[in-house]
Amino acid sequence: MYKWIHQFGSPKYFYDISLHLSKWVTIVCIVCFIGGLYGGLVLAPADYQQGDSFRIIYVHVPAAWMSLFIYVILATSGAISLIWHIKITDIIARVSAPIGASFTFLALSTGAIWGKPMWGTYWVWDARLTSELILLFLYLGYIALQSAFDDKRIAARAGAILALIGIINIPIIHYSVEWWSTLHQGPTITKLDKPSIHLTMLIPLILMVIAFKTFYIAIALIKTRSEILKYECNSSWVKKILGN
Amino acid sequence: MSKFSINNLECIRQNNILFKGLNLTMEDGGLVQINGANGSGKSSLLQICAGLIQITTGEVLWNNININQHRYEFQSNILYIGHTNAIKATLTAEENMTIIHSLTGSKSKINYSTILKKIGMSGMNKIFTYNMSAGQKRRLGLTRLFMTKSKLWFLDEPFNALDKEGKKIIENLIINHCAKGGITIFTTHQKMEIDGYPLQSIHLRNNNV
Amino acid sequence: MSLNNFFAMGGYAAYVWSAYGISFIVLFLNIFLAVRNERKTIDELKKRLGSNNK
Amino acid sequence: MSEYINIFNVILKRDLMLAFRDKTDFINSLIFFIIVITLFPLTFGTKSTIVNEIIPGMIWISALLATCLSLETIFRSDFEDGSIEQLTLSRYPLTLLVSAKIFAHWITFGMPLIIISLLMGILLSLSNEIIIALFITLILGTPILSLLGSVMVALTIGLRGGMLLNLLILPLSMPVLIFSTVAIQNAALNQSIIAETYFLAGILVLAITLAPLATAAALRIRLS
Repeated sequence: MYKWIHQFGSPKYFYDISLHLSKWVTIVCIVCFIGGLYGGLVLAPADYQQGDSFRIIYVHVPAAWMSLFIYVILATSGAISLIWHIKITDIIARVSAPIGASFTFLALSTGAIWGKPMWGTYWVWDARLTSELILLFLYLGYIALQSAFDDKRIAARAGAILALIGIINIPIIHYSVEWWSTLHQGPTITKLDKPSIHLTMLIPLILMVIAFKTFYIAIALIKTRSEILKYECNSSWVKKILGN
Repeated sequence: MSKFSINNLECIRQNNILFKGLNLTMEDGGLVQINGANGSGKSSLLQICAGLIQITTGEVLWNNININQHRYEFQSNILYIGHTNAIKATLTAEENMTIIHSLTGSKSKINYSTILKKIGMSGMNKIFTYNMSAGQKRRLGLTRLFMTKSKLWFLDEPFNALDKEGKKIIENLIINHCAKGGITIFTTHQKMEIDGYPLQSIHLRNNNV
Repeated sequence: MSLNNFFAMGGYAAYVWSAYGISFIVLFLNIFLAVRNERKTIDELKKRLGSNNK
Repeated sequence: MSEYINIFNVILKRDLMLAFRDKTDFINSLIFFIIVITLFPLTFGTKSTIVNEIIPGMIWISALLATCLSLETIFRSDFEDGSIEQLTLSRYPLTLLVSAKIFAHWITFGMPLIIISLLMGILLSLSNEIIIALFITLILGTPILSLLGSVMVALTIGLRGGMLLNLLILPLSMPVLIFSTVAIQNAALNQSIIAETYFLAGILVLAITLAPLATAAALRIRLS
């Protein structure tokens, strides 16, 4: 297994794979995106209670899911780069942090917009929105720490430690916010949760989640490739690529 | 019979290569001087040897085992003195020395006055460090050499801020240590007059050895 | 499903479309930054490469 | 084994001596704590009932801010005079030395905070249950802040941004703040605060086991 990771870790090998991979990933992303949007906005019937405003779910839930998913990727790639000293995972972590932060911001803003028709106010101290807000602070802390170092390698390792501490704290934060919010408002029936929706509403949601995931992979691959070029600028294969 | 060796060491600072493919093997009684212009990576090389800086290419071996495998066994055999002399300003000379002594982990009682006399600062036990001159602070930092029992010494510019007489004391100390079978690697940019002792020297120009 | 009915979104048009608007902006921003960064890196390295072997 | 306990005491004694000799940091953080507490009544006015309700929350937020300010002192002086290198390269595990330093920081900054906040509680005429709840949550909470904070200090020591440390610590200390203030509010309503205390104790045990390891790793990365 170690041989596979090390081989996968070599920048040149990763560069070639990523070129091949990103073609497919972008195709899947576009297809799912169009399918999900069409299904969500047009086909799915209006919700009996909230009418059409529930369609925001097709953007809010995938974004919220992606924000947590990318933080997990930060932590795991950090752990891998700490244990096996692989350069690729450093780059992947550093590159996916801004994407994760943008998804968290997206989840927050769509959640707030969805709150308006539901509760009449934009920002509501709902448990999920609050833990999403704290997750945004964790992201901003991670990005700020990464940019505070000038040596890229040390920045990646420091970020790895922060991400690992963060990942341990996320369940604690989530549970404490749940505890706190149920205490103050009582169990609000939040429509943010995935309501037990039947098929026609669920399929577009799954399509959108896949679309967001492939979108993240495609963007991360592009950024990783440019970072690899920057890293390996004095090695021969990069000169060959840049030559033509 | 212990052995300290480095294989094809490479150090990159802000992606310009300080040194590449550096090999070194030292047995008991070895003495190595690293000299080179400022910023040519002397201190980085020393810190890599001591295990302070983690490296990705090349390896540092103690008794043919990579130091990351047996870090604490390696660290109980080394003494590292950097540019800063790692003494606390608000403590007296003696308090600083008690802490240094307890960090070495040796049980034996140590008479601080004799050590201070040997280093040329006799009678300054109760003086606070912030009242001392730079040379005296450097000497207080170098009292570690008297209290340690580790075999491998890494000294970063041991002679700066030392007057003629201080330099003499430290040179004799290094020679005795190596004569008794110890290994010493030190950096200096002045020419060192250790006469009568075989001296390996590594000269670091900007990007090759 | 007539067109203007689609845009009206059962009276919640403002919220739904602003939410989707923000998400398109965020997604497009990600794409734009990634592509611009890649083009900038390649040009910069080409320039450095050109100056090296000249 | 006794060798390790001995070195733990030596480092602990050294740090307490250092803190005792140079008392400015110690006193500044306490004065800051009291000033922040007095800010709240100034803003809300003393007659309104709001102040009495939020006094415990106020004390806790001021304790959190005062700890954040004082965390820097754990490694700053060692980093400047280079003794952090001696600690890293000593024959003893860095985790042990670091936990001694964190414990010393908690004694010099955590305990006085608890004592003074109890005095402030009595001064501001809080009921006994609230003071007990305040005491329990602070006894469990401030070590967590010291432990979590020491990891962040080890990551950011010597970096340019001063605010970076607080940006990292505050999100991670939110659960502690939430459980403490909820416990105090329960105490105000004469309900039991056992649940929150268990939770805080759980987080404390997690922090005690993991934080020194993380701090040692962070220091090695920071020095390399």
